[in-house]
Amino acid sequence: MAANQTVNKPSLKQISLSEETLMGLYTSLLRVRLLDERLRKLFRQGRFAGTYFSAVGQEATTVGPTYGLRDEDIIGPSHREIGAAVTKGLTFNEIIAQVFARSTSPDKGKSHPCHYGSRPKGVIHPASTVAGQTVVATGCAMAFKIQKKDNVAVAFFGEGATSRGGWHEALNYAGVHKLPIIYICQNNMWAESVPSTLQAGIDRFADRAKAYGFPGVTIDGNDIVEVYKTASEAIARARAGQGPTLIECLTYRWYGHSEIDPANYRRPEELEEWKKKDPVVRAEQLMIDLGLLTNEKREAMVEQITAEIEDAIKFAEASKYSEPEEAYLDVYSEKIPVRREES
Amino acid sequence: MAANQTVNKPSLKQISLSEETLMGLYTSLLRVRLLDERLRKLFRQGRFAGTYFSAVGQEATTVGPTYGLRDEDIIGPSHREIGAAVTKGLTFNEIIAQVFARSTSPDKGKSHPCHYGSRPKGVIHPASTVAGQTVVATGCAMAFKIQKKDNVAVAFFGEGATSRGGWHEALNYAGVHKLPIIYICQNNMWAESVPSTLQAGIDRFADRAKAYGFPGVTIDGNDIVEVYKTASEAIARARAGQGPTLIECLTYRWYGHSEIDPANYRRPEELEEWKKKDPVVRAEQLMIDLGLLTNEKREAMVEQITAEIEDAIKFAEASKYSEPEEAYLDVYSEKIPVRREES
Amino acid sequence: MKTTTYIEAITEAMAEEMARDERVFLIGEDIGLYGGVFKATKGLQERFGVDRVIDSPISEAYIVGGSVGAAMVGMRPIPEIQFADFITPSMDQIIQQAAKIRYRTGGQWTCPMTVRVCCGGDVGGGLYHSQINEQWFFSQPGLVVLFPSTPYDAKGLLKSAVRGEDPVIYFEHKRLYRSIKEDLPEEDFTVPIGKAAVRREGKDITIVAYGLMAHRSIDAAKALENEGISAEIIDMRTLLPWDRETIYESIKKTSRAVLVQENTKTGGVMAEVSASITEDLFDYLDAPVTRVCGLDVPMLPFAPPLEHFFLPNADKIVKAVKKVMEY
Amino acid sequence: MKTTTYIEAITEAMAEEMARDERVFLIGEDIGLYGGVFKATKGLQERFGVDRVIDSPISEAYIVGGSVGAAMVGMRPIPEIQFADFITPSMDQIIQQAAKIRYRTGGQWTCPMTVRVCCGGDVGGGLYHSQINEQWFFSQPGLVVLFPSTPYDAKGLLKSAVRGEDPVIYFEHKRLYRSIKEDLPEEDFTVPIGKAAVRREGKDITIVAYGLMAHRSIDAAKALENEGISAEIIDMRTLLPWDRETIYESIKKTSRAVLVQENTKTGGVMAEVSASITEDLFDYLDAPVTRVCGLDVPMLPFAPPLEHFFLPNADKIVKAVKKVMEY
Ligand SMILES: Cc1ncc(C[n+]2csc(CCOP(=O)(O)OP(=O)(O)O)c2C)c(N)n1
Ligand SMILES: Cc1ncc(C[n+]2csc(CCOP(=O)(O)OP(=O)(O)O)c2C)c(N)n1
Ligand SMILES: [Mg+2]
Ligand SMILES: [Mg+2]
Repeated sequence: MAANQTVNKPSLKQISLSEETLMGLYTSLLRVRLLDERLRKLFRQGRFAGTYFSAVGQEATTVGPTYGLRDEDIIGPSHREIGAAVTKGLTFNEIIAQVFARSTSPDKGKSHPCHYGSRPKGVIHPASTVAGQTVVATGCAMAFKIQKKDNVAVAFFGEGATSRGGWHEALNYAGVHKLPIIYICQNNMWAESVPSTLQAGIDRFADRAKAYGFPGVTIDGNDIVEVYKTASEAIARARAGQGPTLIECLTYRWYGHSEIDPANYRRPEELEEWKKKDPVVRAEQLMIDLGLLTNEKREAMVEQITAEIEDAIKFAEASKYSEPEEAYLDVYSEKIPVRREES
Repeated sequence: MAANQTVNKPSLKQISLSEETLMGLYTSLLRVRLLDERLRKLFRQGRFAGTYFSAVGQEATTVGPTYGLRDEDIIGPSHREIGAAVTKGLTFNEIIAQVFARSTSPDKGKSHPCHYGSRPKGVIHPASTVAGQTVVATGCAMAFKIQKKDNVAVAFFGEGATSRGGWHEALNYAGVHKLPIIYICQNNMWAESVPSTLQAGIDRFADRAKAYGFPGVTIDGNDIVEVYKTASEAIARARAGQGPTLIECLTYRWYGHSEIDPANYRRPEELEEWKKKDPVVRAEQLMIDLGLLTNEKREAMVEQITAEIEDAIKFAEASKYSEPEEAYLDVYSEKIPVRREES
Repeated sequence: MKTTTYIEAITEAMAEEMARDERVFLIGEDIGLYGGVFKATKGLQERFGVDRVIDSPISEAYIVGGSVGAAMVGMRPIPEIQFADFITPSMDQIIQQAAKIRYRTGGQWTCPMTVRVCCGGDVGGGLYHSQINEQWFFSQPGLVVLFPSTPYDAKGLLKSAVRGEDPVIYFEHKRLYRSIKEDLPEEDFTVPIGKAAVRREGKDITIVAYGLMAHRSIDAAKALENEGISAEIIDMRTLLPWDRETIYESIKKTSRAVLVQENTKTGGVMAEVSASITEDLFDYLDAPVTRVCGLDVPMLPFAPPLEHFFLPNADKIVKAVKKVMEY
Repeated sequence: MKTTTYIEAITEAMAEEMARDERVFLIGEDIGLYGGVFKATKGLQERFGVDRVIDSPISEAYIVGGSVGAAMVGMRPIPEIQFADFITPSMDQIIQQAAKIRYRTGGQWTCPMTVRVCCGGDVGGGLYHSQINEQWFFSQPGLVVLFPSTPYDAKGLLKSAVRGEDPVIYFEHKRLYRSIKEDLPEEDFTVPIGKAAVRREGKDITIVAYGLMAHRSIDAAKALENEGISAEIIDMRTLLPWDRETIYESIKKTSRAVLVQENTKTGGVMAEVSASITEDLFDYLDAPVTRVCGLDVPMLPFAPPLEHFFLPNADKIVKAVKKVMEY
């Protein structure tokens, strides 16, 4: 490859990120991609129930803003943020036990396969209402401000979520009180079958920040370096008490809204265009160009991650479902009794 | 007064409004002011129950956008839009019967003294939820578009209402579909006791239109000519299928949020400043300067309007309350029976 | 006659009403080209155009609130709530606007709107794709609440709703969409609002249910027959205003009642039915009116054993009936 | 001991809890300098600062949803809903977030939050300043629903709520704010969640009520005494989970029950109480459990004759009791 190293190649200095950070980001992207593709397959094979929301194609938008957060920082994800969950520290065991709805899952099988969360890792288990966790994560940021902590909250949502009233109320509040929160809009052009042109009368969803008095920027969401740097700066500003940022990441989901959606409403060429901008391939190329990765190293990484995933699948499939009676648990704290039906 | 007619005086041509329009606007302002002050007094005398939301000081913001609308155009008011109700054609009898909650009121005493409305006149009787009628009025505009009618809807609300989720959802929808609707934000600097600085992290509420892709303008809400002209242009654009406009009218309410609020949270100087910009006095001065009004004519108008108001008070006080059993009426159409308790 | 599934009956009702009345239009998420997440609106946008089958932004408050406004100026909107779980953001528009517009305006304004709400469990939907919240609307005078269990009723009640003058919350149970078929007349028909259906005559006990539970109750009745117990099954169909006469008639005959409800027990519709029966028919009762309901935990947990444990089913109904018969 | 009104008891509970626990904070509309539209938070912003007594924008969804988030990371928020009528825009946050956060996360996250909701009629508030919507929350497992009727309970229950680990909907009745006074101990006290109070002992009939209706029931009991009928009055205080033991104890003794509810009858809390009594105590009953409730029309019309006609009162309760006694 040495012959290819011309002056046009990027250097670490130009990028101004450390080797460690770049490798960390790339590793996260790869882990997320491999896990996501594997889960898709599992679902299609009927190995788990419910449905599955793939985020393949969007990985940089969730890995970038999450990488390097503290456990005490809180993320408020939606349904398509497996990348954020993995990067924030959920284990494959936790995630796969979740999709299999087993008792070993963080939610013990109560909620839904795609509702990954973890209190120790600072990941709110989502409720399904679109933009629900945008509101709740803003409340976490409000608490950090009252507590005078320099933690931040990061809320993830699609461009479709910006149409919701709760979303507006949260961002408005964050603007008034300059809360330590970063809003990551993954504009993947579609909300289920509805194109972004029917979602809002504007071209740039980042413009919505103008209604709240804090910065909004639109970036290439498939460029992990741009996403990471933009988010890091916003996070630093938030920690310093300088308020929220709305970051619109332009991206695209490769597959259907969920695995049961053939996504016939899209033009095939649109997908082909976006596949050329694959965020994982682009990161890979960058790493190779920087001399931080070789094909061999990559293969070894794939092999190791794949093995981890297969172990986690075994773990999950070997795990039991919660017992029927456990339906009565975790409704209230112990102080409040739950009424059980005679059986 | 002839000696005062210097070149600095406005001319009808400069203003480019007809005599008739100017007199119509002025008459509406005067009718609204006199009625509002009279109702305040009635409430303070304990002559009617509930409460009263005075809009004295804000008259131009409601009269301007309403003047000249058709009966089929719909307005969606909130709690402080007596001016719009009067200008759109509700009679003093209707309004005063409403504040007295009598059976002769359009709502038959069911809702609340300040919820003036009339179907024949195209005024939605408000529900109290702030921004409630913004959503509903947007739905009226949606219907006009489907029906291919060139009617418009005009929604009135305070700056406080712009914090509500429903408000956002409505304006977002209107932006996508370029609905024939005009949004009039009466920014009177306060939402009950909360200053506009705690309501939003922006200086100009008109900027919120940037999130929806249609024009937003901020104007002097106490200048009837500016309000009327700005609204008329927006209405013309809406009728022509060119979509919504958000008009922020800077104004001030002279009295408390309602008559039971002493408004201690405001600085007295703030009120004094704004009293100098009294929209009725300014309109009066303009009319005098234009030679369309004299003090004698004004007095005669006041006398006549006052007499009308006093007649309406008599009418209302002579009207009966609805009979107790009428509580069962108008829950459903006749097809659906209401269950009555034995008595 | 044409064999029609529950969901096809809904689609047909909309198509026919749209064809006969240009005031009827649809608004909701993914209802256009996509035809709705369950395909209830399949083909309707192609047929009636984008102005009458509107793909809304994700804005439940607007979907309902905008429909209220449209209804007030002469339209007949059928807004769709994709899952009952997501009706919460539109509560204000339903309760404060739709339900009260006639009342608060002395009858001047009305709201002929039919909110279609896709609901119900036993589909592996978990906490946020299984909910039913009929009890909130059931307790709001001014609303009509419908809950069909058969293709015939689904079609006939939807038509009655669209042709009516009142705001209607129309629950459709996703478990029934494709599992229930029936031969429907080719000609136009409606099913009256406010009338329950006797699904099966019986003399020993009255079982009252609606939605999916009407079917579970019929299964239970079949099993009970083998044990010599003759159960009369009443399907409420309209929840508000509910049909006291039909239910009371039956109980006067059987003297015993079991009430079946899929939703969480406490504060549900069947509490009202039970309380009313007691108030009005105390002397007729030979045993306590007994409910079989979803558990008093959030409706409903995802994992199959938990979902199964939560939901009422034929076994649980049979058991309750026997207990009441032995009383 | 200190003579304290119902609203003062609420203010004191908040002040004392804020003083003893810095995690407690308030958020709501006009609660700061203004002290709340009814003055329940008077003086608290001066004392505890703008960070802990927050004047919110008009954003009920955020007021509640933001509080949920704050509670999840260690705070003890007390959001205020200015009027129960305006709780509708926050339904999603209450039902889908607060009530289910513990359940949906296998107990990992919790939501110790107390939503204060100012509610109730008989104040000339009309359709949009009189509502109570306790039934929506009563039917949602995961929530605690409180409804005090006395200054002692108002203070003690609010403290229990704030110190607890569960999301609480705390209804305070605006008609009671200044009309009810009581001597309260100077020292700290709490009232346990889940326990009803016997307000008056009696042997002939049990009257169950809460909120303003607890007082109307006591008035009725006094009137009944003159006619030789001894009524036991039970004030539920906690609606969810409600105290079966205390109510059942009483009915086992009296064999008769009248249930009083201010809200619209159909689908209300008392439907559940009635249905449960019938299910569990059928053999004890000498007469049908009978409800006295608000009418089945939107709660509630403004004009005084209409408001009066809508609301239950002592006369209506007396009448119902006599009818049950004569059964
Ligand atoms: C309030 C609400 N309405 C509808 C849904 C159903 N739904 C789930 S995801 C989705 C589309 C979301 O689009 P977007 O926010 O752009 O996120 P994406 O799926 O593209 O990642 C919809 C409509 C929901 N979960 N919540
Ligand atoms: C959803 C909702 N929350 C709270 C209230 C109580 N409330 C009535 S008017 C008002 C202030 C409104 O302020 P703004 O929109 O600026 O209008 P203004 O009163 O200044 O004309 C409030 C908080 C309400 N009616 N609805
Ligand atoms: Mg999207
Ligand atoms: Mg204002």
